[in-house]
Amino acid sequence: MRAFRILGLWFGLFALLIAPAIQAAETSRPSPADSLSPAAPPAERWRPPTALSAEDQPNDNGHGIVLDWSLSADDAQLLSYEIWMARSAAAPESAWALAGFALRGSRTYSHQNEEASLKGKPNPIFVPRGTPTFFRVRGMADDGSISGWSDVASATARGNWFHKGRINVLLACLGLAGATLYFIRAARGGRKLYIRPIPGISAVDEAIGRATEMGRPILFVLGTGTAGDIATIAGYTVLSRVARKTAEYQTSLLVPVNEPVMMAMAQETVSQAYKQAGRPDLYRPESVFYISAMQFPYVAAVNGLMMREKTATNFYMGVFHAESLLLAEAGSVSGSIQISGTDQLSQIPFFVAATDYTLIGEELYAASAYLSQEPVLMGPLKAQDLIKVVIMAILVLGVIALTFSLTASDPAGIARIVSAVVHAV
Amino acid sequence: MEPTWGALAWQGLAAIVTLGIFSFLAGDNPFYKIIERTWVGVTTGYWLMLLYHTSFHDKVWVNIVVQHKWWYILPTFLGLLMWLRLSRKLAWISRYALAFYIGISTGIYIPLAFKNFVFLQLEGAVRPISFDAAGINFVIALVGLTCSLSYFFFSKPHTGILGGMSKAGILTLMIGFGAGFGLTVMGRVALLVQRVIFLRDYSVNLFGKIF
Amino acid sequence: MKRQIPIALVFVAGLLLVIQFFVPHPASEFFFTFATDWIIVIGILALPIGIFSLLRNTYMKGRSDSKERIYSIATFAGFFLMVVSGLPSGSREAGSLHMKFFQNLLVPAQATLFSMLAFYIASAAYRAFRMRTLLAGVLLITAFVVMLRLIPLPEPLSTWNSELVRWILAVPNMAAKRAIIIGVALGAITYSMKILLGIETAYMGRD
Amino acid sequence: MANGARAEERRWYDRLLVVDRRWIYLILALAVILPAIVPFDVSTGISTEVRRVYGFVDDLKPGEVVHIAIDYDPSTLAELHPMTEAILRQAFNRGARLIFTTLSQFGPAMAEEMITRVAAETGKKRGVDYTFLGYKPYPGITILAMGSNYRVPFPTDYYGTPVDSIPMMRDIHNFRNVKGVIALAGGNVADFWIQYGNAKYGVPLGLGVTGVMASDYYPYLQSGQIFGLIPGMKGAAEYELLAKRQGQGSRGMPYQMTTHLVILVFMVITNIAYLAQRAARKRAGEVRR
Repeated sequence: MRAFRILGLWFGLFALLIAPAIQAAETSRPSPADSLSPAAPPAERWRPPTALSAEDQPNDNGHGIVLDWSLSADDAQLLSYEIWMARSAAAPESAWALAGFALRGSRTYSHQNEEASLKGKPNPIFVPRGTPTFFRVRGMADDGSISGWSDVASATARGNWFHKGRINVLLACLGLAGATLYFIRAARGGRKLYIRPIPGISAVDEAIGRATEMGRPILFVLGTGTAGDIATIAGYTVLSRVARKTAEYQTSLLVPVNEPVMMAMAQETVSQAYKQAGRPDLYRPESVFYISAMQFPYVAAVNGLMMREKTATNFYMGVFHAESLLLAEAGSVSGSIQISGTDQLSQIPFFVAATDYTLIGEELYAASAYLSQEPVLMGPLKAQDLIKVVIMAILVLGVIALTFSLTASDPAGIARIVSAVVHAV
Repeated sequence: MEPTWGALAWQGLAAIVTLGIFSFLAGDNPFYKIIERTWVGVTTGYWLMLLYHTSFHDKVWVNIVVQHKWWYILPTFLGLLMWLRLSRKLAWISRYALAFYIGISTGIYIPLAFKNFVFLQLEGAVRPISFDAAGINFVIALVGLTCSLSYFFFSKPHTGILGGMSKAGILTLMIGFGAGFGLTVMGRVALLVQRVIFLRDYSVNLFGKIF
Repeated sequence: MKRQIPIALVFVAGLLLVIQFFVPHPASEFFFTFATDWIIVIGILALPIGIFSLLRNTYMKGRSDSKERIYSIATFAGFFLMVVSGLPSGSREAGSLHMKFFQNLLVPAQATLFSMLAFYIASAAYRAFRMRTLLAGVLLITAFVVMLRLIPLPEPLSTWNSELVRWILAVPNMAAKRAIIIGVALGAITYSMKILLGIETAYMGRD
Repeated sequence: MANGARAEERRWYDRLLVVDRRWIYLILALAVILPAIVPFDVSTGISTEVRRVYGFVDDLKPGEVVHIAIDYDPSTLAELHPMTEAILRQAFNRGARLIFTTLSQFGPAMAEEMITRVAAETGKKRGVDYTFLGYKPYPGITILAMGSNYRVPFPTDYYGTPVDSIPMMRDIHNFRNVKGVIALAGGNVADFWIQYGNAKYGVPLGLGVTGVMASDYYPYLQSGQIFGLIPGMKGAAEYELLAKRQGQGSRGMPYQMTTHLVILVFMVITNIAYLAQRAARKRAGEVRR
């Protein structure tokens, strides 16, 4: 997701700062055709690999071929196999290009290339879709001597409509979706669902109450992700709850954002929350405002805001990067109560250390269910826990099964683990 | 090499900015505030021009006007709908654009997260136990992982066995957080040292030029 | 009409992209690129409303409060300076006025704010790392041990310490990281499903 | 909290616990400025893994060939440049001949700058004492190919000179002709060197990596797949200490040491104060009861 944001800023930065480096790299890189041809014709000393066959590579977009062959009789003397390709079986020697290497002892190689041209010149190792590509293989030893050629094999690459290697993901998606729907139905049907308290979220109401007593505003930061990051969307949910409370208590709310689309979504969230609280008249669109799309000026401005507006309670919910601690420390200087939640692994330690309550990773997503206590929202949580049990079972059973399948062939292993444990103790 | 007055002036701007931002450590003050507000303005202008010259040009102008990929008119139209937010009455129309934005983002995320975060992590974690010190560490890590996962159970009260496991889990998590915190210091200090050295070099250059 | 259709659109767009993941065919690749471009294009075209929001707020502040005026002028000046200097097509080359401001204002400001984390880490360590509870103690001791590796210690303490740090990073730290990654992924996936199914629509106005 | 605040006099620990954080900033600032004003050396203990890389280079005889792979880019420059420089200087001074490559896309310009600078300072000639072959994509394949013959992936060097016409490369074909490879890597290129360079061709391999990466590579040290390891800026500082020539690694260490020390002392002080306060409150509580 973050790729979209990076496209803007980092592309520009890269172009400016590192363009000379790229250029140097580009000029130093000759085209593959001349880079991969050995200097002098080497001696042909070894017996060739045999029975070469080629097939369309499955599960791809139609630019890959899989080769299989039988080892050369001199495999032990070789270093590796060279895979060469051409557009026709009868192509002249100069039209063959080296497509890749496979180590001694390997019987298969898959070649994939999607770039039809390189710097204006046709790419000799490009695999076109729908027309046949021809391959041959030879062995090479470490002194540069080579084997004879294998026979030529050919295949036509085609695009596939289903990626068989992703069946596990498909099953996981269907499983989770099925479990989610099942538990939602069960919950609607009156099944009692439990949800464990999440400390940071139980503190929300109290924190809003405090701001009201002190007559100071509440600050809600949605982070520096994009509007479509799941963590940001989870942030809107908490924001919605906070906004409804501030509407009831008539406390003022400040939501500085760093992305225009995020601003639009946050405005929708807050205005609806005020409507639900029955105070649409109190809603001011200016309370959700854009500052800067770049991370650090945004932080500088929010830090200034905390100091000048003396915010009583700060929420940080969403995607955070290096700014986590910058915000949290400035907030603590201004004496605010702070509640944070993020899915960013590297920033959780700083939030844990510097804010009063932290929703650790997954807790941020569970917050919405806890806040509403609605069965429809709690059902999916149950499904999520179910998948977690499955994962833990896979972990433990998988390790045990793998270990036993190995120890079966190595009976001394059990004795060794015992002695190792004794040794360690 | 002797720096020119022009270069010194530009570096002087950089030095003033550096000091202005640092001054926030002493508390909010007008110096910081003026730097902060200028910075926000400059960034916004910079960002606008960056997107205009790169993204807008490449994704909208080139696609529609140069390459005649007329189907790019669709997202462009949706993007323009966002401008209706400036009107209180018509703001809701922009929800159509937001809907696509959210739908596409989440749709991409679901299978990718399963593949990259769940299956790849599982692949890394499921290994046979070897019968040596590394094997013992592996078992400890496995127990730590299982317990930490159980801390994130939401639909069961954390009592009994689950309670014990989740306690061990949060302990493991805390060790991880402590290590994360401790590891980061070195990189941040290196950045600070760079700033200090910049200021020192600048003052050396400046006074060298004056005297 | 105001909410049902957008929610249906979320579902359709999301489902199509989930399906896309399982289809390696070039047609599906084309669809993927096009879909991601939608996000980029919407993002770019939304920028003016963001800038409008910023400039309006800045203007209002400057008009209502004479003490704020000078700061508002600074924001406007910075903005127009960059826009005017950035309009010519050659303005993105090194050495242009536009890039000089980028290099000497934006970059140092960014680096300085980033480097202030060193101070904040110190103060966070002072305030937060107290042995209030067992958990706080564990956090504190781990951070202490990891930071200690940069302090010259007499042997064999130094070796012990580096062995310990290595173990912490490779074993419990790794376990914790994995657990959070898996947990976050599951939470986010379930959350995404709630979004697609129209259960979670706070961003569109229903809590 | 309320109990303590009601005490008539604020004791030392109470004051320490609510100290204005500007004092903390000030002390940290002093810790950063101090090494800039009063230079001093940090005598870090030298770990065996760094010592082994140093020993490898130190044992080189004039004319022996070492392959140095500069496989990082400007993003990890701060951590890896110091150790690269120290190794280059030492190897050149030993009279060894060096082959350089880079498998990192943004690496070539940065690597070239470093190589020509150090070569000029030690009076070494391109083509005679060293060769910079430049950059190739696909690290795995490139390493495999170099193992068979350097000329396969690099028919010419970085500057376009055919490798066959470079004097020092005349008798060098592949990894069998080099004494070893030292790979300075800022990413997973190090894995490729271990899997292909060492495991397949058996070339002796030493690694230099960033501090964060280091923990992933210690297992290879134990299994003997790499003969030595330099972890991050601290490793570079140790190396410079062995080489008895101060560089950026050891120059950065005093700052790191003072700041880390200050933070650690803060942690100790705050805990002593906290425990003292808690003990005092407990006592007060008991008395009242």
